[in-house]
Amino acid sequence: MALDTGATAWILASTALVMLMTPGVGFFYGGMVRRKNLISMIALSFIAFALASVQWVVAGYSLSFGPDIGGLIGGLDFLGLSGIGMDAGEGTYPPILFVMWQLVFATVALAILTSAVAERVKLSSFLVLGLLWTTLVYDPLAHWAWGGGWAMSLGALDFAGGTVVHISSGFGALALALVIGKRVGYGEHSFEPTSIPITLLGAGLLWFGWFGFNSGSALAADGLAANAFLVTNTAAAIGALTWLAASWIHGKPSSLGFVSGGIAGLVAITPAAGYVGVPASLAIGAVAGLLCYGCMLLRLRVGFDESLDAWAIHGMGGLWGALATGIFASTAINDYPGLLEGSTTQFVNNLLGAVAAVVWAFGVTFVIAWVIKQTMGLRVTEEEEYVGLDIAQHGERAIT
Amino acid sequence: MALDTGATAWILASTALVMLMTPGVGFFYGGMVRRKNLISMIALSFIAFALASVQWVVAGYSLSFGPDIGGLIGGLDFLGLSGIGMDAGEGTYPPILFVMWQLVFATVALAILTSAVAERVKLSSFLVLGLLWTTLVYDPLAHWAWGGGWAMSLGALDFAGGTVVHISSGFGALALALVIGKRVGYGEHSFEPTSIPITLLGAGLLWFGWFGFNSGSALAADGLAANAFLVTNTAAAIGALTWLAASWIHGKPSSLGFVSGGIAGLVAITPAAGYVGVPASLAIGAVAGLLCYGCMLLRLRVGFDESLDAWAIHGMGGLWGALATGIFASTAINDYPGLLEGSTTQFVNNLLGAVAAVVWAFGVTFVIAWVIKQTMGLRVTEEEEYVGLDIAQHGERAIT
Amino acid sequence: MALDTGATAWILASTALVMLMTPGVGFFYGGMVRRKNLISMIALSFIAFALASVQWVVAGYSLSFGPDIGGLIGGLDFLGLSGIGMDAGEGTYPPILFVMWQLVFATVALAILTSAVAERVKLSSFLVLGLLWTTLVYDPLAHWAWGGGWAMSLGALDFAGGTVVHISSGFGALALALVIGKRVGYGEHSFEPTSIPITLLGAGLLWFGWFGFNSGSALAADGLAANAFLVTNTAAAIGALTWLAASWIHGKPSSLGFVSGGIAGLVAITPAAGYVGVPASLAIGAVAGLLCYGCMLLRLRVGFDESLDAWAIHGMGGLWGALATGIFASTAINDYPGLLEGSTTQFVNNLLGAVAAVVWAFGVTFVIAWVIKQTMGLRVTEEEEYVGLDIAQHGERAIT
Amino acid sequence: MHLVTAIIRPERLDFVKKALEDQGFYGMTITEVRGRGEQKGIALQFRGGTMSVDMLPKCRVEVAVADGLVDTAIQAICSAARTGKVGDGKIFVLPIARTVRVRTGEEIL
Amino acid sequence: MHLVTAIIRPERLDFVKKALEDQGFYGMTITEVRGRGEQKGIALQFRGGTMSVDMLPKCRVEVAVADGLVDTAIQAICSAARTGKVGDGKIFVLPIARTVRVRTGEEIL
Amino acid sequence: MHLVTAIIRPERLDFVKKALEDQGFYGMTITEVRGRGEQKGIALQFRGGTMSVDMLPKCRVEVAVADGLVDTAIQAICSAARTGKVGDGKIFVLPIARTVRVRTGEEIL
Ligand SMILES: Nc1ncnc2c1ncn2[C@@H]1O[C@H](COP(=O)(O)OP(=O)(O)O)[C@@H](O)[C@H]1O
Ligand SMILES: Nc1ncnc2c1ncn2[C@@H]1O[C@H](COP(=O)(O)OP(=O)(O)O)[C@@H](O)[C@H]1O
Ligand SMILES: Nc1ncnc2c1ncn2[C@@H]1O[C@H](COP(=O)(O)OP(=O)(O)O)[C@@H](O)[C@H]1O
Repeated sequence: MALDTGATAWILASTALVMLMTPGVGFFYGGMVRRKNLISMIALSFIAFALASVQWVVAGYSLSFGPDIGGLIGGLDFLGLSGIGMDAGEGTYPPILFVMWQLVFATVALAILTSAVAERVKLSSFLVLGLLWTTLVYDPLAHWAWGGGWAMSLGALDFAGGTVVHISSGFGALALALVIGKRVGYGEHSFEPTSIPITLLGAGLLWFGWFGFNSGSALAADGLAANAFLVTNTAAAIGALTWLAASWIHGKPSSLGFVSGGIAGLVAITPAAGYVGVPASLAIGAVAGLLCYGCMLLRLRVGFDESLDAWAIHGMGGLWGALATGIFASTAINDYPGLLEGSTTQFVNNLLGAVAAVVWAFGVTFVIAWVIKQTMGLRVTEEEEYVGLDIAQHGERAIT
Repeated sequence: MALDTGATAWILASTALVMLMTPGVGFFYGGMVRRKNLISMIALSFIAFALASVQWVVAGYSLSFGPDIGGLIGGLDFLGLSGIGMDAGEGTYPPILFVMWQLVFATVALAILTSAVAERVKLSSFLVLGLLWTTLVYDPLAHWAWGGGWAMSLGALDFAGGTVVHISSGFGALALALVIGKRVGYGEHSFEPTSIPITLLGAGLLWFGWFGFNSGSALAADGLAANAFLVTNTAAAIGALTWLAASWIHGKPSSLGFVSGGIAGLVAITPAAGYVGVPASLAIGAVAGLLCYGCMLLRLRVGFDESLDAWAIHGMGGLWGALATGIFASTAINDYPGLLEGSTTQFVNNLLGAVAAVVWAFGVTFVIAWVIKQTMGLRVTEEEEYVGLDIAQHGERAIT
Repeated sequence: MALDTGATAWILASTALVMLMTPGVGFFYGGMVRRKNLISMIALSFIAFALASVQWVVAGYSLSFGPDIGGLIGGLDFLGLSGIGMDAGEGTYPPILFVMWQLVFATVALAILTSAVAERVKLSSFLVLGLLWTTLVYDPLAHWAWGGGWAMSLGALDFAGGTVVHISSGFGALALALVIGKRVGYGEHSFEPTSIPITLLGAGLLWFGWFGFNSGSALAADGLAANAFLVTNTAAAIGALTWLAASWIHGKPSSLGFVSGGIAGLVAITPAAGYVGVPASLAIGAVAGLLCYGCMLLRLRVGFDESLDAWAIHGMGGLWGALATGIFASTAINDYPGLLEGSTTQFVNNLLGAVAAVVWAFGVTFVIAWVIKQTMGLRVTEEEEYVGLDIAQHGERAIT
Repeated sequence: MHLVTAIIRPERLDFVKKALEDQGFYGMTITEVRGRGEQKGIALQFRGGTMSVDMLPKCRVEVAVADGLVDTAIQAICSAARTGKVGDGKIFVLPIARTVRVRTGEEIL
Repeated sequence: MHLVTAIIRPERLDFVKKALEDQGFYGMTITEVRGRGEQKGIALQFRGGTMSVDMLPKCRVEVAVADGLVDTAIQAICSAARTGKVGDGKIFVLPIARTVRVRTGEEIL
Repeated sequence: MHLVTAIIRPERLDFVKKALEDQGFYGMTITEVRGRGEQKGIALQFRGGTMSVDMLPKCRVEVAVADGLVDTAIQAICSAARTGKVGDGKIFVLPIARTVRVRTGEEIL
């Protein structure tokens, strides 16, 4: 093999698409918070992007994809990207492109995590938290699944990051929200979202970028990439429709529910996109829409203020996706048979990979957050929270 | 021939670009309606996207591209995409990619149609309407022009969907607006657009996505794709400038007019993009800007509430584009000579294709809409219309 | 060599990405002006896009890339694109694609320039100004650096337009703002930005599109494109973080500052993206963030109303980038050694190229603007300025 | 002087403006408000949660008029704002103790 | 009649509405305002420049009530809007000279 | 007490705030409004249609002041809001029957 310019072109384009997801996350969440925190919410995603970008070229890539150390973490051989070449050599695309490609996954995971601290986080603390999280939670998980770590050796499948990106950020968000605590007034008075249209814009950008996320993960411009593209869209569409239907039964079918269902479908198909066909994607997406809707209701019933529902959608959607990959993986699409084709092993492997990721993401995030809380503090003062983070943290106002 | 990874990469990227047009349509129209219907208007495009996506993989693709039945419709051989492979075989790109590629055309057509029922449609009725429309109007038209139907056999040219997407949705919108009737208060008091900047955002996304629409329709990464890209942009630019000029004469040159002219140019060049060169694109775009502006004035004079002007811009722009393709098609660009190169046949074929599409789109849409109106009803109650669809249909508010 | 479909695919996709930067500029600046000028500010970018698009296919391409005349300008051989083929011939991509590719650079430069006349320009005057500017300022600079002009012969390096796009528009903006004069009330009362979230949206689109800008400038889908992609992102990220840090010291770290720093980094890496590696990009971006922040403070201290800071960010960032390219260019990335690898020549060449561009852009823009001011006038009346350009020039309002 | 304060339907604003103009009232101030009268509330939903929004957009039109012209203003507003359905609005007439023109600082009577 | 005009915290609006309903006051008009009382201002920054924003969002609730019910309305608002911290707001009671129902044109007393 | 209600140019708001502060008036409420006085209307266009918009953005500043301080407040506002051109605004002084502090429920005189 040698440089395949078509594959390279698609990876380049996909990288750009995935990059747009990070602002997309910002707008998606930004529209849901109160007006006084709109800028803050969007800015957190932008800052997450820059922070994880720098961390990645300095150390993150090496920790994730450096020579394996005990199945757990990559070595520091590629610190500062030393030794990563521009020449494809035996590969079909330049190694340096793989660095950039993986970078945008690390950034979007951190962006999703910001939802857990919405409307109450101290900016300085988030910078520290983000740096620690991407290093101690994301990088190991990326190594396990894709960088030659134990999960990869075991054979757990994660095509485009259901475990690495979504379980990590979703269960991380759960831990983080537990540690930081609910917003002042949560449960007492209602919190109106500042702008559903902004959320819809974010959702549109996410859906768009997700094609790069999943299809680009084929790292080729071929039938596998095309199939991933199609199943991604199908799972999203059916997920959106099932959430719409379910929420219609409970009351009015909100557009926010519709796009939440779409994202639930996108999350769930992420680990499976390279292993399943269209019929399976309908099943995966439909279950995701219903399951994540149910998880959100559960969270609401419990009265837990993880209100942008990263856990319900990314965490549980990612978990379902990991299991679904083990169930529906088909040799008609790729080399791996799943449970339905009789391979219990694949299912168990995926289960193990996912559960380990859940535990690691939850546990390590909890510890990081707890330590920061005890030392520099995680939250702004109650007065600042009242005034809103836009003014308190950024000195800006969303609407003059 | 065999898999061309470059072509595949460009089709993948183009598919993503075209997908973004559907939210683009939502924002474009959303900005023009009253604030109380902003979310509804955007959501209708998102819902159209999901609905047509699922219909397409289940049956739409087969109806459009299944084995031809009497020149009118495709057979059901590909129901649920059975038998569509990932392997390019003799082709230059994977067949499954073609499914996905065509899917995004079906979705955007339905999204454009939503404009006709703006601010008054019942969501449940739209779901039924959308399903019927994409099946009974869009799929046959796609089959006629591209799937081996009579228009294709005849030799009517439609490079990227001037007939299939724009005439269908534009004349469909005309019929639909006739059946559903004008909004309460239309003609009595003024309806202020909620946000021109949101419309400009939509227009920007549309213009961006249209490069995928037209250039991607080359289904190759070559000179034809490049030419399509360039003529697309040129027609849009000149269309925008001529509408600006024409409206300046009538009063103030609004930014809404400017982008409407751009879209008129984009619509008109759509069927022609693979057959004409840059000078012709200047003519096509300039005429489109003026013609569609005139059609809008006509609609206003008649006092007809098809107020987002899908008919004036997509319908009439598409019709002009179909004729223009017959006029300007040049062998310097592709194999087909047009009227200017002496081929009356080409012009007549395109005329026939376009007129048939006009009749089919108008007629069938009218019948579908009428039947729904008589059975489940098309509109919300007058009280709901007064409160606005955001609250009445979705339980949401655009601005808190 | 012959047509490389992968390279072609990436150039096609990159062209679309760069195109999106023009609306991006509109939203970026639009969010910063007062509400009464929001539509006008966005519209100016859209209009710049259409205007430069038409000029480019008619004459601009020929002036820039026609046969060299005395090192200064291209000949008129390609007027109306006559003789530009669709066939790649000996090249790796179609010549007509290069026309379209270069077009989007010309448009974004003009869009950046609009910032200098924000909230006070007469639309008709801008149309004339834009046409003259793109013809007399942009086209010659493009010819010098890329079209076979003297700077190219000399060996001044400008990978993706640090000089051609950013110095030209940044120093052009400086001259233009001098001629048009400050807004009524500037320095007396405060001017609140209408919407930081809109600015963040613009910034997100810019960052996204910039990957096409810089990576696409490799005109290939290879390691060089990948490296350009990565260094672009790295410089942007570190630029954003350094501006954030610097502004934090001065007060609150605004999100506007953060994205301004990101754009400063993007500007500065633009000329260097094909010649430097990741470590150098960290240095280039970090310096850009600090330098441009300092230039903005300087402008503020002087009380000069070039308030969207095209000069501080694009002008000075572009100048720094040109010099930085001469300093950090590395043979490990491309064939050119910079100052750090001992080549004083390269640094001097780049210095000459940049200084000449500064002088030309400033001088010619000044003259054009001055002539227009003396003849048809540049500004709206004071009353129109008070009412705002949205109503006065477009008959529209941003918020009902 | 009195401040005639009318809460009306936004879509009737143009008519009210016109009617006031016809009676020679040019100066006025408009505020976007939300209100409820006899109209029932509507329950909104946010991702499964519920919030109640029963406040529909209205326009507040304020016109300062000389004491003798209050009736004229009320009548102009009423006839232009009326649709005959619930939600047409209310007019509150507030007494003004003093009125001053900022530009000149002079008192207006 | 009197126009009971309360400037309250936006997040207490639902409670105030409820409290007024409980006392039989259905009609009301709400305006988004910004205000400051004893609260200190906050300095904002715009790309290095500074602007001062000390006006926090508040809700103005206006309820026209018959003269004998002013106290009831005040009490309902006070108890529902109160958090006990600075910024809870103020109530201004303005005399209304006349009240008219637009739909019917009739005077309300 | 009186409610001094000034309709001013938005760009003069900072000056008015400052001038009021200088006189010891801290509490105030601000509303974004649109208004017209002697200024002429402007016709807007929506895709060929026309709509008339003659309402320019203004700020309403409300300051409740003790009876003896009304003149001071008026003067502070006038001098700070004045540009000398049409559109500078109007001040309406409304009598307040009662004022209540929500936090404490106490009556303010
Ligand atoms: N008692 C009141 N106090 C304050 N505002 C009121 C009151 N009653 C009505 N309004 C305002 O007038 C608007 C229209 O009132 P509504 O009662 O619906 O009209 P109608 O008198 O025709 O029933 C309401 O939305 C509200 O803003
Ligand atoms: N003198 C005043 N004039 C006009 N509005 C006032 C005045 N005092 C307070 N307000 C309004 O009431 C709101 C709350 O007032 P504040 O003084 O903070 O409450 P508290 O009385 O508990 O100290 C302010 O934001 C402002 O809108
Ligand atoms: N009669 C009036 N009733 C209500 N508001 C008024 C009246 N006259 C003026 N205003 C308000 O004051 C603002 C400025 O008034 P304007 O007449 O332009 O100032 P000037 O007194 O300098 O001519 C208007 O935009 C409007 O909001």
